[in-house]
Amino acid sequence: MSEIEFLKNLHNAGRINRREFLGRAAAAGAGAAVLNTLVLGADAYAAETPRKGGLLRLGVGGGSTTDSLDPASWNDTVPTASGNAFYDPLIDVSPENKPLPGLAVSWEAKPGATEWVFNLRRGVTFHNGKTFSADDAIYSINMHRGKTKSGAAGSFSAITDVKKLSDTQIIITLKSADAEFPMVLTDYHCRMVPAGTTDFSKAIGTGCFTLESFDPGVRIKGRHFVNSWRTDRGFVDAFDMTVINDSSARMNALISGQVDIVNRVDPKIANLIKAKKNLELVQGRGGWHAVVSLMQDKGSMFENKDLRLAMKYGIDRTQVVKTLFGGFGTVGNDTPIPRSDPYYNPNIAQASFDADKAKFHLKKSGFAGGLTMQASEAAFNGAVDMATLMQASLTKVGLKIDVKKEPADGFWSNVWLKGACVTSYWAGRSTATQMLDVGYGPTAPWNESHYRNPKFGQLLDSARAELDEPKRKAILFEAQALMSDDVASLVPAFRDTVDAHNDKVGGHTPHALSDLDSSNITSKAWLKA
Amino acid sequence: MSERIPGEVILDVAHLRIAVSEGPVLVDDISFTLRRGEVLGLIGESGAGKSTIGLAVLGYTRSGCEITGGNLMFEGQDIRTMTPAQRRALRGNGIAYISQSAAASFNPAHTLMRQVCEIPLRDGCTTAAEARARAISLFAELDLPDPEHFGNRYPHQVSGGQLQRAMAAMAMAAKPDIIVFDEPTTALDVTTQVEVLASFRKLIREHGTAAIYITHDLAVVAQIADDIMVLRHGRMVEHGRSTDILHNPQQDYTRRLVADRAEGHAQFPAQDETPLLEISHVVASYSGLVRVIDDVSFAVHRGDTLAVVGESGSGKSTLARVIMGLLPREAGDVKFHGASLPPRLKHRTVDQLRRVQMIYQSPDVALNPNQTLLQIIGRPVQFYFGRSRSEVRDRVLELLRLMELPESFIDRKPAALSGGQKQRVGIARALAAEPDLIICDEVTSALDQLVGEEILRLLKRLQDELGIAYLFITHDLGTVRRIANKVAVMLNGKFVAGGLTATVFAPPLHPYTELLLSSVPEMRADWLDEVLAHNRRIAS
Amino acid sequence: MNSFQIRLGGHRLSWPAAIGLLIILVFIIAAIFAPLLAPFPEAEVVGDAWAEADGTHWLGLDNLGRDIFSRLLFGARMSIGLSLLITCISFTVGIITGFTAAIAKGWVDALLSRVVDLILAMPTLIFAFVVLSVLGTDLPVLVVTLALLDSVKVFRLARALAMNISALEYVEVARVRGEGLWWVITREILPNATAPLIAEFGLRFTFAFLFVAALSFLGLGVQPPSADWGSMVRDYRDVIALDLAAPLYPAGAIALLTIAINFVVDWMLSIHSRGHGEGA
Amino acid sequence: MIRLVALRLVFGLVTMWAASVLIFGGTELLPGDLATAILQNSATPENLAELRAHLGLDRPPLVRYGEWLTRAAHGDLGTSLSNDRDVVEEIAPRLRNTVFLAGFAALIAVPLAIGLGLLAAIWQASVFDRVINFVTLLTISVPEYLVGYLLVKYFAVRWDLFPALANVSPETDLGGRIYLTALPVVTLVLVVVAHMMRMTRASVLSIMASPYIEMAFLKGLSKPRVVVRHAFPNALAPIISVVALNLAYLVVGVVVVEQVFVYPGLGQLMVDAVSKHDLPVVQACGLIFAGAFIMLNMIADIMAILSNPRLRRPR
Repeated sequence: MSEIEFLKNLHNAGRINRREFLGRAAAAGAGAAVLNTLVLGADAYAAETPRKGGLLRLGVGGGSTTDSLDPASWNDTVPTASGNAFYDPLIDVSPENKPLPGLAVSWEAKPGATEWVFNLRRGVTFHNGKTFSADDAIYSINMHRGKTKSGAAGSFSAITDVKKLSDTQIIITLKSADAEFPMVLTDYHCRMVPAGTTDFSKAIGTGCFTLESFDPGVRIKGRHFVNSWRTDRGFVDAFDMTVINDSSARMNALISGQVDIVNRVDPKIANLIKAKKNLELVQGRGGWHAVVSLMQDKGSMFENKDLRLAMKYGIDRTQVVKTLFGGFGTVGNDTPIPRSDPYYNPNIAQASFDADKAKFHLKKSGFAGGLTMQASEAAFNGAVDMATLMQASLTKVGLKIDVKKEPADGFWSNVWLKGACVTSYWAGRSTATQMLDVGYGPTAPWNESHYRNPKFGQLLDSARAELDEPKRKAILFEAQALMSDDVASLVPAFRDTVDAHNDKVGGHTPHALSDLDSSNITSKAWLKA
Repeated sequence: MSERIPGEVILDVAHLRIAVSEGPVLVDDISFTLRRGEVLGLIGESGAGKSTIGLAVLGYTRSGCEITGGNLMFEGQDIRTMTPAQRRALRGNGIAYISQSAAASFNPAHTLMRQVCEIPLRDGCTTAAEARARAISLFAELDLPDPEHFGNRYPHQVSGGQLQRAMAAMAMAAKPDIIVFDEPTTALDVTTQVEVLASFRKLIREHGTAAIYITHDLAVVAQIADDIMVLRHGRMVEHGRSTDILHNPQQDYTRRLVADRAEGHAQFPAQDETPLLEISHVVASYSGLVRVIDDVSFAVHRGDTLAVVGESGSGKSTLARVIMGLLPREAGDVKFHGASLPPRLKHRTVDQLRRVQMIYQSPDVALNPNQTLLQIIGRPVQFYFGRSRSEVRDRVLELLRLMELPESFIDRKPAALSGGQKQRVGIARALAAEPDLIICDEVTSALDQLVGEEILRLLKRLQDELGIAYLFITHDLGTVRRIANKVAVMLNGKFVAGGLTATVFAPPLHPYTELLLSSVPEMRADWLDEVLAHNRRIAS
Repeated sequence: MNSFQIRLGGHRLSWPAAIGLLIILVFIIAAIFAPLLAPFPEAEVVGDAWAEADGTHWLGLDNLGRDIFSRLLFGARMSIGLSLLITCISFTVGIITGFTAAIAKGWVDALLSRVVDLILAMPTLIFAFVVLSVLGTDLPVLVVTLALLDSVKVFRLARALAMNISALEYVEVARVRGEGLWWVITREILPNATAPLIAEFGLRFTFAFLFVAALSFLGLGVQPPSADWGSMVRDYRDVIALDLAAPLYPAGAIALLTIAINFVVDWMLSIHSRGHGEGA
Repeated sequence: MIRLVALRLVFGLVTMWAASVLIFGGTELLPGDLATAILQNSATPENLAELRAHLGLDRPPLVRYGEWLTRAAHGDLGTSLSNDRDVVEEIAPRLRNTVFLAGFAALIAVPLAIGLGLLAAIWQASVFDRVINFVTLLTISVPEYLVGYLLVKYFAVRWDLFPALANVSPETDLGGRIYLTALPVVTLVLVVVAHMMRMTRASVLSIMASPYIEMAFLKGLSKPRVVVRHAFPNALAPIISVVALNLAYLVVGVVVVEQVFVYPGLGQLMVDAVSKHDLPVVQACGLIFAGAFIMLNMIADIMAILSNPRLRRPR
């Protein structure tokens, strides 16, 4: 351990480079998992002075011709990664999932945590020369409230009122207490636009870049905004983002040097990319996780807790991580909170494949029939593979299970939330409370497993209202322990985000929330000389 | 022909041998010389090698064949050793070729003018205008209509006889020394043949071109050739002056070829029972547009042979289809044994179908290539009489014997048989149904002369033995005279003359019958001149 | 070598055709006996992803650590079986409708021909695309869709063949004799149409085969974890630029089989045309 | 002949109409609905209903078909359901790209294929013929995407001669376009040349057995002249139809190549739109593809009619 600490220090001091560090750390006996965390940390320490200028070329997967510059419509990486170049949030998120000042410099909850006051940044101008003020903030928040097709509508329905206190101060009133409300405002849809904006095609925001051209699903270009308020971001002169949904084409573009940065490196080939000497991977430990719902309605077979437990111990989580995610992920423990989250409960015993336990619970459940697991590639790439892997291990413990492959079209409307045992996924939410609530709250509409534990609901309510952090943490720990014990649903694994860049790029750091530094890559990366 | 004065030798063929590569010899030990202005007739049945020799003269063999021996000297130059370029110059300029089917030998994509002028223009020694002028004058010489504009047409816009003459114009376009005519009139109707033949003769005489005239018809070659060479199985049988060959043949084979034509027509006993087949005022057309059969009536008695003659397009084959029920008649009646036959095939009883059988022109497409003779001949026996397998086999063997075919053929497929043998199988299949009437549709026209004669003899013998009636469809008046006791002459879907053969073919003749009769080539050198003179008389 | 001749159906086998037949035979054996021949199950993870080829894993391991050689064998099963099934269905449907149209003539022929013209006038890929996205990408749907699209082309050939053959006099003889439709089709027409039909079968099979591969590549075809060569190429294509040969194996298998079939078809067509030459 | 051409035009129109029914019917039958497809798992009943009303999905399909057809006939293809952009505007640059790629490839491929086909026919059974036959058989037999990836591997990654991405934008000049699309064009050329060349060769060779070809040889014409002047014109009909088929493929079937080279063509747009259930865009793309396919086939048939003297100049 001390050897590794020593190496880390050397690395941080710039005495050894990263490759050397990794090599020697591995030699010092650090396992792959440890090594990955070290790299995460190590990269953060590797401070280099950002250089200005240059054209940053990105090859980004996750775009479509239906993309638009209206923040309310964003639903994938390309719109968010390009949009964040043009717009700023009120509140930003740190790589460790903590709120950071954005266009709001500070905030404070009134006692009871139902009213929040936000102080806005002064002297910020939009691309069209207008000065940012409270009216703009209120308009931008209200875009996602009431009658809207915004993807943030769900979480923003907690807001009952937004009022202007002064040109630089607003107050937001909530339906019920929420100690972590600032994190709600970090939602990627919530970006500040000039009040009254209905035509978003010019992408007028306060971001580091102004829009040069926008060809949805094809290419987005931006130019550095000279009047940007930020000094800590926005290094390159311009960026050119090509939408490359095909993963091989994306890798080819990176390898042939046509782009500098790509996202969504297929975990199956990540190790091969890593072996290329001029390429580096950036691995983000985020909240994305696979889920298998276990519908627990009255009369449903999964009402039987022993059957759920048989499933819990009958699946091989490490195999999912290893084969499906190529090792770029971590095993789940049937809670949706990732290890990187500050509220992650590390004290719950990690469930793993245990044939005896599984057989014991299966026998106890008295369940003798077979069941069907529904899976679709529409949910995520590999969902069917995952179901197939689980089928193999569950068969070993004597549980007969069929995998039914559902067509991609109509999966979300016809199968998800309706089937008893469905593989799907959750992207990470900004806060643990939100994640637990949206997926497992007793009244949550997207509670796939119909997990209706009133005690779990009470815990969430009290956590939301609890402003004292240690106390909130304790409550959330309890909630996690409760659902894991109940097997609210199966969470076999968390998947890392994997980006890659060539050796010209600096400042490309991982982020707990999503890939491409939580879509802030255009303003945070720079080009080396 | 005697007025032509042959010049020096331009083609000297000696001991020519042509063989399939690593295979049988097709042509062996053929020698002849050709002088300027001379016409040599090559005669023989199919497989005699006459076309092969004709093509070899141009230095050309069909794929898979090669000249393996002998010399071909053209103006002192050996055609066999020529370079490809020399050989190309020889073809067209030195020796030109006219093939049997002009319709297939003209490129459908180009106008006639373009094809006629292609050779003269190829070497660039003639201007387009000159070539055109020459083509037009050739068209005129060949009696083609509207010679100025004739060349602007495409091959499909021109009749068969005209095309054949256009091909002669094409051959003459580059003023060749020799023209090889390969059965140039065989595909034509008799009346057209006369005109085309006359045009050819005029052309080669006026230009003094030497020619090799290939045909299977002695009477045709007699009109045009100075010398005749008779070929059989790729070897020469006899070679001499035309008059000698025709009037004083030395070889037995030649004698048979010459003799066949001389046979007179047969007599049949007259009968007066009720007609077997009686057709009255039948009208038929294809998809109701043009009347192909227009108000036709006749009767066939037991033991009769009724010949229906006419040129192509006269409706004689359609008549057969109407009787068979393949083409429903639109009006009139067809009675069989006194009872009306339903117009449509599917409304006829099995017995009605059995009693009328048909023999086709081309035995190749009339026999299913995938069935053995047992299946082909045995099926009617089994179908109509429901015999057991062994009975069927016995019956097929009996029929084969009747057809003078070896019994061992029973398990063979048609591909292993010769043309004449296949036709015998066709007859056996018809007989297997034990019919009252057999319709014979041009049954000998696809066969060689001697083979055809044998088939006719066979049919006649069967009639004598079994008393079957024949409806004999043919364009060959020679056949009619020999085999039919009754005849009907068809023109544009109508009967223009009909009755006992002796009556119809005896004066006074119907003009069309006379035209047909006079157009049949006769084995006299002056026949063509006579016919032409006669036709001119009629026209004026 | 000259003395050594292989004959098939009474015809001398050209040596490309002999090689083609040999390849086809090997592939068919591989397909039939895949479970016995394959050293590992098709979907089982037996090692690290992209492990190099060695004595146990002859062609190395794939993206999930499955044995590529075993997957190739099972893939033969899926790819060949599927294409074969498609081609068989399309031929059954195409021949029955084509012959019916040719013999029934009249409105039946007119109706079928117009419908077929209409379908042929549509872009197949778009057609398949719409149908597959409407009905989903279950295997039966895939098979039936492709077979029906293909049968249209078979229909055309079968109809033309039957038209030509039924115009021949030996068919007329049978009809005049009073034979039924079934006898005419099965005894007179079909045996004389087999050579061109078998050649067409080969060609259609390769098209079906390549089409299935293309659809699998687009993600519409065979679904994981079943191995088929098209989706194997798709799964492995990422590493092409990374100097791994993995995608070349299934692609090579696709190419090899297609070429082999083409060799045999060329030979069959050549003897067919020769046969005609003799008759004419 | 005019009757034949007119008949063909009418049939083209009928086919087009049938295609429109099929496309509209097909897309209307797509399972699931657009609203849920767009919102995926951030859908709430409220924003779903809101989106549905906004999209006009609540009216009967027949009414929408009628409206759609009349509007499409007037060149108005509606607005994209998912991002409110005018479909014509959205499609136009994509269509230009697709046409450019197809045209560029066709410009190289058609003369090349016909030239090679004729040469192979002239030198039948020569080494050249055998080699070219085998090579084309190979390119037909290898899936096109693999050809694409292999080209990328060598020409882009290994030798760095051409870009791996063909990401043209509207402002790219012609030179840039040609450079960027070099690899996709080569891929397409390899695939279509093989088909067209083989068909040219086979058609010409089948004509070479005709009596009039023998006649042309007997007239003393050289083989190249016989092949080019006598056989080729008569082999035109099948060659035209295979060229049309391949041109159609270049327009309609390039989805795979577009995907490999990230080329912003119409095919990509359609695949995208299908997965997003963006009906107007799917319908418009389908209509354009079907239209192009039907038109090319129609032109081919009409050209075949015109190239045939029998039909052009009846008796």
